[in-house]
Amino acid sequence: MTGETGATASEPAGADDLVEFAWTDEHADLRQAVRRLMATRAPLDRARAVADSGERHDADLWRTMAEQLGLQGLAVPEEHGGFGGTLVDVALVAEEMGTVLHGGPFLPTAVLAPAVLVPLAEHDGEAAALLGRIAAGATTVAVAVAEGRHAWAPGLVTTRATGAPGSERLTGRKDLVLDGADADEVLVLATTDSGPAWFRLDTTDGPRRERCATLDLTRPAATLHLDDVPARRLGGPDTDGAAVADRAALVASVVLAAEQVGGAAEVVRRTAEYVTTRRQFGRPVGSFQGVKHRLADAAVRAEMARSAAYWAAFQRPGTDDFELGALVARSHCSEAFLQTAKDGIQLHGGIGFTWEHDMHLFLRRARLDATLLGDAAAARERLLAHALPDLAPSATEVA
Amino acid sequence: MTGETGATASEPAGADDLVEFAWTDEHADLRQAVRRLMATRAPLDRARAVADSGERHDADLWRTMAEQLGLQGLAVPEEHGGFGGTLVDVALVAEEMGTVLHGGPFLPTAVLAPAVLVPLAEHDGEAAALLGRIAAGATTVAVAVAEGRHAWAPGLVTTRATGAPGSERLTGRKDLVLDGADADEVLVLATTDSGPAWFRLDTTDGPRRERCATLDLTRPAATLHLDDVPARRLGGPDTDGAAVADRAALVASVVLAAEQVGGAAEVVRRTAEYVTTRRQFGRPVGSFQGVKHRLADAAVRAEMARSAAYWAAFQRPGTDDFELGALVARSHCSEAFLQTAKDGIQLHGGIGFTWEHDMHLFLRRARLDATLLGDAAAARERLLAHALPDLAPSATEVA
Amino acid sequence: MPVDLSPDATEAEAYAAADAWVREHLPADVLKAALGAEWPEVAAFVADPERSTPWFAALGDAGLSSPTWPCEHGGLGLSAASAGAVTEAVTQYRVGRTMADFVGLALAGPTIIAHGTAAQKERFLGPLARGEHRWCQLFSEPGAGSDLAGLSTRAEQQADGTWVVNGQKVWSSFAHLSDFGLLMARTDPSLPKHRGITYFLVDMTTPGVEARPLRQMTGHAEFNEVFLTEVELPADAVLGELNGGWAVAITTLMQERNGLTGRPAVGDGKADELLRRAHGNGSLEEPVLRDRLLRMLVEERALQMTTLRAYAEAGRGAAGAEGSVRKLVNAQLEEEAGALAAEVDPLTALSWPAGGAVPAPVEEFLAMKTTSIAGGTSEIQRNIIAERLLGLPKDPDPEKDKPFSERPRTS
Amino acid sequence: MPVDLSPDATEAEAYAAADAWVREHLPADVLKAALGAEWPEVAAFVADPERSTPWFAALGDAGLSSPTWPCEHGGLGLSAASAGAVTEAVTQYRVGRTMADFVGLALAGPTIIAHGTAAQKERFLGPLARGEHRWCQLFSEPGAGSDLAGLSTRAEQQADGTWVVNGQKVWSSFAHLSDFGLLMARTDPSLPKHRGITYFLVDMTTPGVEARPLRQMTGHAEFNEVFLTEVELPADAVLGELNGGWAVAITTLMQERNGLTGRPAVGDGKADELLRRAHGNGSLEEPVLRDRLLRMLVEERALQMTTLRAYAEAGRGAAGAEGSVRKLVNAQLEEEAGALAAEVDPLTALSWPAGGAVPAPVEEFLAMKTTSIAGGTSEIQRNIIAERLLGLPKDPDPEKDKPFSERPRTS
Repeated sequence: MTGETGATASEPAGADDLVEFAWTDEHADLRQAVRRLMATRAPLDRARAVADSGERHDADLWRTMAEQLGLQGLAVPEEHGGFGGTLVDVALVAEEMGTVLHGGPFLPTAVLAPAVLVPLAEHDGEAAALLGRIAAGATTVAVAVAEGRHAWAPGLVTTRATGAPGSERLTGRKDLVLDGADADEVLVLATTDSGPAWFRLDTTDGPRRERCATLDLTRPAATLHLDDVPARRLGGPDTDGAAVADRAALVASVVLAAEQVGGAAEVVRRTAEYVTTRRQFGRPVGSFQGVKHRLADAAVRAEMARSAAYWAAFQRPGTDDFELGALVARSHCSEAFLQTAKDGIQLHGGIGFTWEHDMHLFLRRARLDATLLGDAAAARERLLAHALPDLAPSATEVA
Repeated sequence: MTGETGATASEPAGADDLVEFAWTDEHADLRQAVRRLMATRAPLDRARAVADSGERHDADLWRTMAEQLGLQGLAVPEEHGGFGGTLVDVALVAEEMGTVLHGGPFLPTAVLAPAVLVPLAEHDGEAAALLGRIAAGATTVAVAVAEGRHAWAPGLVTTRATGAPGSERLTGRKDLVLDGADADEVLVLATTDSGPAWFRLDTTDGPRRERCATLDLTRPAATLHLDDVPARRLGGPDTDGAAVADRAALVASVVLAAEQVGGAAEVVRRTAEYVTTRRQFGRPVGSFQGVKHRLADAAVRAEMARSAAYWAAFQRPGTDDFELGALVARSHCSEAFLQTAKDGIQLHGGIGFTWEHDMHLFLRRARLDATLLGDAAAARERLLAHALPDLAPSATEVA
Repeated sequence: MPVDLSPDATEAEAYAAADAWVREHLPADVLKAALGAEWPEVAAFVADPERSTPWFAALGDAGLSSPTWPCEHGGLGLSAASAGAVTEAVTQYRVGRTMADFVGLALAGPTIIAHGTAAQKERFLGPLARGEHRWCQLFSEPGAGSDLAGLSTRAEQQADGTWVVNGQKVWSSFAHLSDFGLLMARTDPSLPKHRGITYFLVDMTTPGVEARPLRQMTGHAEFNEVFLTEVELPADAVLGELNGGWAVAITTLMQERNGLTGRPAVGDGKADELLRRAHGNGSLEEPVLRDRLLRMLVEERALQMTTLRAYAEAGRGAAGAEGSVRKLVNAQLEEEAGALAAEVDPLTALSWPAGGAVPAPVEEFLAMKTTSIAGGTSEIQRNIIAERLLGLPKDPDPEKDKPFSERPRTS
Repeated sequence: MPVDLSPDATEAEAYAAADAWVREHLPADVLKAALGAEWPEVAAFVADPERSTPWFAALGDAGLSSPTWPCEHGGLGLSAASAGAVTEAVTQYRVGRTMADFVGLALAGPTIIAHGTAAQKERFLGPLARGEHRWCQLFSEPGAGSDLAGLSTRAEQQADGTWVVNGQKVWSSFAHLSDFGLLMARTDPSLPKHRGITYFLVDMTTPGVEARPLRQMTGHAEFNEVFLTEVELPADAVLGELNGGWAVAITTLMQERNGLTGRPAVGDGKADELLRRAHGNGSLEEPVLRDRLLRMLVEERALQMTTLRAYAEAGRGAAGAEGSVRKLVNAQLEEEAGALAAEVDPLTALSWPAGGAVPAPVEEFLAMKTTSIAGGTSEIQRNIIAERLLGLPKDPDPEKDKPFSERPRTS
């Protein structure tokens, strides 16, 4: 009998500072409401149908989400007209949406954009106003960071801002901009003489928004060709755009981790159902250890992913523990969802790699989620400073 | 149906240049002779008994190996009094010895030392004479390279030679010197003003040879404390000691890979036997896929390891293909044997991690073999130059 | 005298009461050492029977070693959550009962509470709570490893109602130091294997009981083989129903898997320790090794988070297979930690001064497989997870319903 | 007219004769292109039926497309080794028969040689050698994936000896382009599942045979579903014994696994290609990714070496499970290659200009699972390796000996 690793507290502490996993009835209600909405209005078949039809998203559902549940305003503070939900609330929504691979503008508009805009709105009425319109479900926003082979690397952005304050113009190219061809607003991270900064693109004037084919069929994306196009800088004069981008990525990592949990757990659930009914060699295939052990490992990964995603969601953004949690979640959940999606296909056998079967949609989503905010290896590298704080005193600095 | 990766030649070539895996009757005879000798005189029980007794090795067996089969002279060219066997011959012997975890002085004396001495003997009668005595079974030789946490890194050696040519003295510390406490001769790699060079230690005068406890119970080792002790430099004035060390490591890598193949295949064989007879839950445990699939994967690794070790053994030392083969073998066979040894323990269950059972002896050997000549990741890093020759024109240079 | 706490006490109340009790009753020098984090001194106190025996007796009398047990049997009748707070309050000073008492407190106690007669509870629970008896488990057998119910040890009832036991058990921790043992033996071989087993409480001083240490590949002997030769047991040694021992054993096994001891924490673990070693000797510079260490850090933190989640959610009905999830992941981490320890310090792991202490990387490397085999192999944990958490069908067992005596023998 | 070669020809003789024949008979412009490594031109020649049809006919007449077949049936009667040399001589110019002929040449031919009547050999082998008929395989069924013998397609014999077939097949490559199919159908459901199957040679133009392309997750349709509705087959469509079809199928399956096409080489492969891409876009600088790419390089080279070894040792009795070893490793490499392709070019793998060509990393990522499922899953290969190479016992199949008609239906 060996003890579980590091599982005992070494310092005296009161029992009342235990906050992680303190679920409330409100959490349960929110989850139920989103689950019901998704089940009736956006089951996985519907995501596929929307994708097949080439539609951007289901506009009616978008309105219902705003009017009945206020989901677009969940990540927007009350002071900006939102519902001021906690990160746990947003994560619960993302997990439920992940289960049915819900796509469209939700992630960019209701998760990425608020994560970027909230710190900017401290010193910028325009950003604050935009948050209000997001919360009301009145606008959609895309967030453009990725370039070349770098998905979210503020330090490597080459799109350049020129011109005097108030009349900046942007030149460069942005890739993998979710909802980038259709969103009403586009937020762009670009370099300036004083480092990276955030801009609101004038979408009426100039930017060529090239609609792309996407691996994840449920998440439309575009490439933006910015050829000296007008934009307005957001935030105060001292705003560190890279720090905002970094904080946004950490917050969004936790939400995305919850989405990955939803996807991975759903793959496990569907696969368990399949292997229980499918028979080969005179037995349900789920009775063969080759199948059961692979699926057990997948279930373990999904359980660990859930713990990691929600532990992080229960931390206070800005703390060391929050960064640790977000990075652990990004590393673990990204790889857990990807591996589970592959295993789901393998365990479905031939049917699992047909177009008509849904399994590949999870693999496609898993690949996107694993890349969008930076990869798992990069997240792990940043964890070094948490394990060895003496090694890198600037542990919380922007990478 | 997908084709096997890279499995067709793209350039016209005659069928007669196919030399790999061209087994001869002599190969079969040699293998049989060694197998018989090991079975009768050095079965695994005997290796354990020698280790338990604290003996260095079985001196009678050592004489028999020399007198009846000439094994000590197999890697020594005929011009130096050896049998001038090919690398394939030496590998076959190592594979058979690996099967029974034969240890003692064979690897340092009959493999490592000739690999170092043959190039040195081109310009050095003393090295040539030493080769003759090795071939005759008249001496044992240890080879001292490792220091600190670096097992075989000629460029990082800090043991230092001082003094005029012909009367050099060595200062430093050498770790993990196989047979280092007992060998008649010790070859040491040390730095000089003109780079690393090889020395023959004056074992009668000064060096403190500290006998060590070893993980691999069958391979005694020592730490050498060299405190300004006399030694003689070997090789010609222009001999590049690091290049000699590197070439020796490549040659020895192929032999060690064959030993790893012998060990891994024996673990698979013993485990297959066990799980076929052991019953649980009303069935032989080998009928559970959890067991079968793990053992099938181990068998696949062992088969791949055999291909890699012998493909390399069939190449001509000094060629690009030889280096490629040695590095592929070091990477693949090291990890294959380690993983297989772990799997063997797992599949034996409780009995597998008792002291009395032999499985852990394979794990101990696997760990030593994976370290002795440099680790798998370092071998892979050197392969980069083979895949991308334009990247590093000095691909065959010493790392 | 039990500490003054209602069975309905909240976690905070339970923590405060236990904390206050320990501060009041712990010998002053030990309390001072604990508050000053001078752990070697505290450990010396616990290891000294002269001093720790009365301390554990007092702790037991206060109900603090067995807070979930009924009040009438040395417990406080607390909920799992409040009991966890008690354990945590004691554990923070590192003066709670040791791992050597795990079988007694975590397994024997709850099993006796669930299945024992009034006389058995009276006889065993008080001394258990006070640390007077040490217990061991006599379940596994050489011929029945993962397949516990395939056990062959025979108990035959005599005309006078007493029993005679013959057989061999294995993997018993602390058996050579134990006063009592939890024994499963076959009492009716004509029944299918799960149905002919009876559960006994064995006095380990009974003639014919012999424990022999079993040396592991690490060189240490943490486990024992126990030989049972014509061991006579009284009629009242039976726990639970005759031939109903399997159901009793399930209680024990469930306790074994769920046995959390105090509030789990997310923080410094084995990966951190290995990262520090790698930083210390320069091997942290090797990027492939570094990423493996960081990957272990991620998995270890995720396991800690999972353990914490299980603990936090336990009040709301934890799944029985959750313990298997944690044991499986822990086994993988132990294996990776052992492998990495050797890679961080490769030469240290291969040779060291003869006669000197065996270096940590060597111990860790050789122990890497322990958790994935002992206490139920990882394969068995995967089966449990697949069958209980996911509802997958069981593997066919052709002998499940056959009389035990008709099964083919293993070699 | 067959090339002039004795069945006892050595590899070198066989190679030389085939090489000389190709140089003499290949249209001059194609030979020139091949010698100049202008492969697109050579590929255009092969893809142009106007030109390749007479070429393949000549190649077949010379015996060079089927060198192991008996001399009287369009072959040269060569050993496996010498036949390999012939194939290699042809393959070097890239003017041999294409993958679309794999089922015909590698599977149908040898199976008909082993089990066919004189009339069947006469009718099918010559055209096969000359490239006049394309063949497909009709084995797999939706309800019987890995468990091939669990097939449900029924063939009922009529009073006049002809057969009527009903059922559905799946995973048939090139079925929509094939002239003939290799069909397994159940002819006696009262027998245990392996014993009530008969093997048929089916003219794909028979009314009631309908092939529909089956779209994979890649978006491509490389496979077909084949619906068989009241398909009437003549009595002489049976290959081998009535209800003895499983033994015939084993011949086909063994050929499928052993189907080496020419001498394997150790060299440039997919890992090298990925390393070049990573070097090109800078991702080679990421050490963890680089090591994974190099690890794939090692495994790919080791597989090439294993394939070469199997080829070199084949004359001395290759184990039947060797093909499974290679297929399993190849599947793992394909999966890793697909995963790595996306990691080397992460954004390219996620979005690309609408309407443009799908980038290679996307194709590779989506195809990663193909080999580990198609043609026998990796789980089945592991079973084969464990049972045939290592001699481990088979999994219990409770229905193995039951009449097929009494088995529970899968959903």
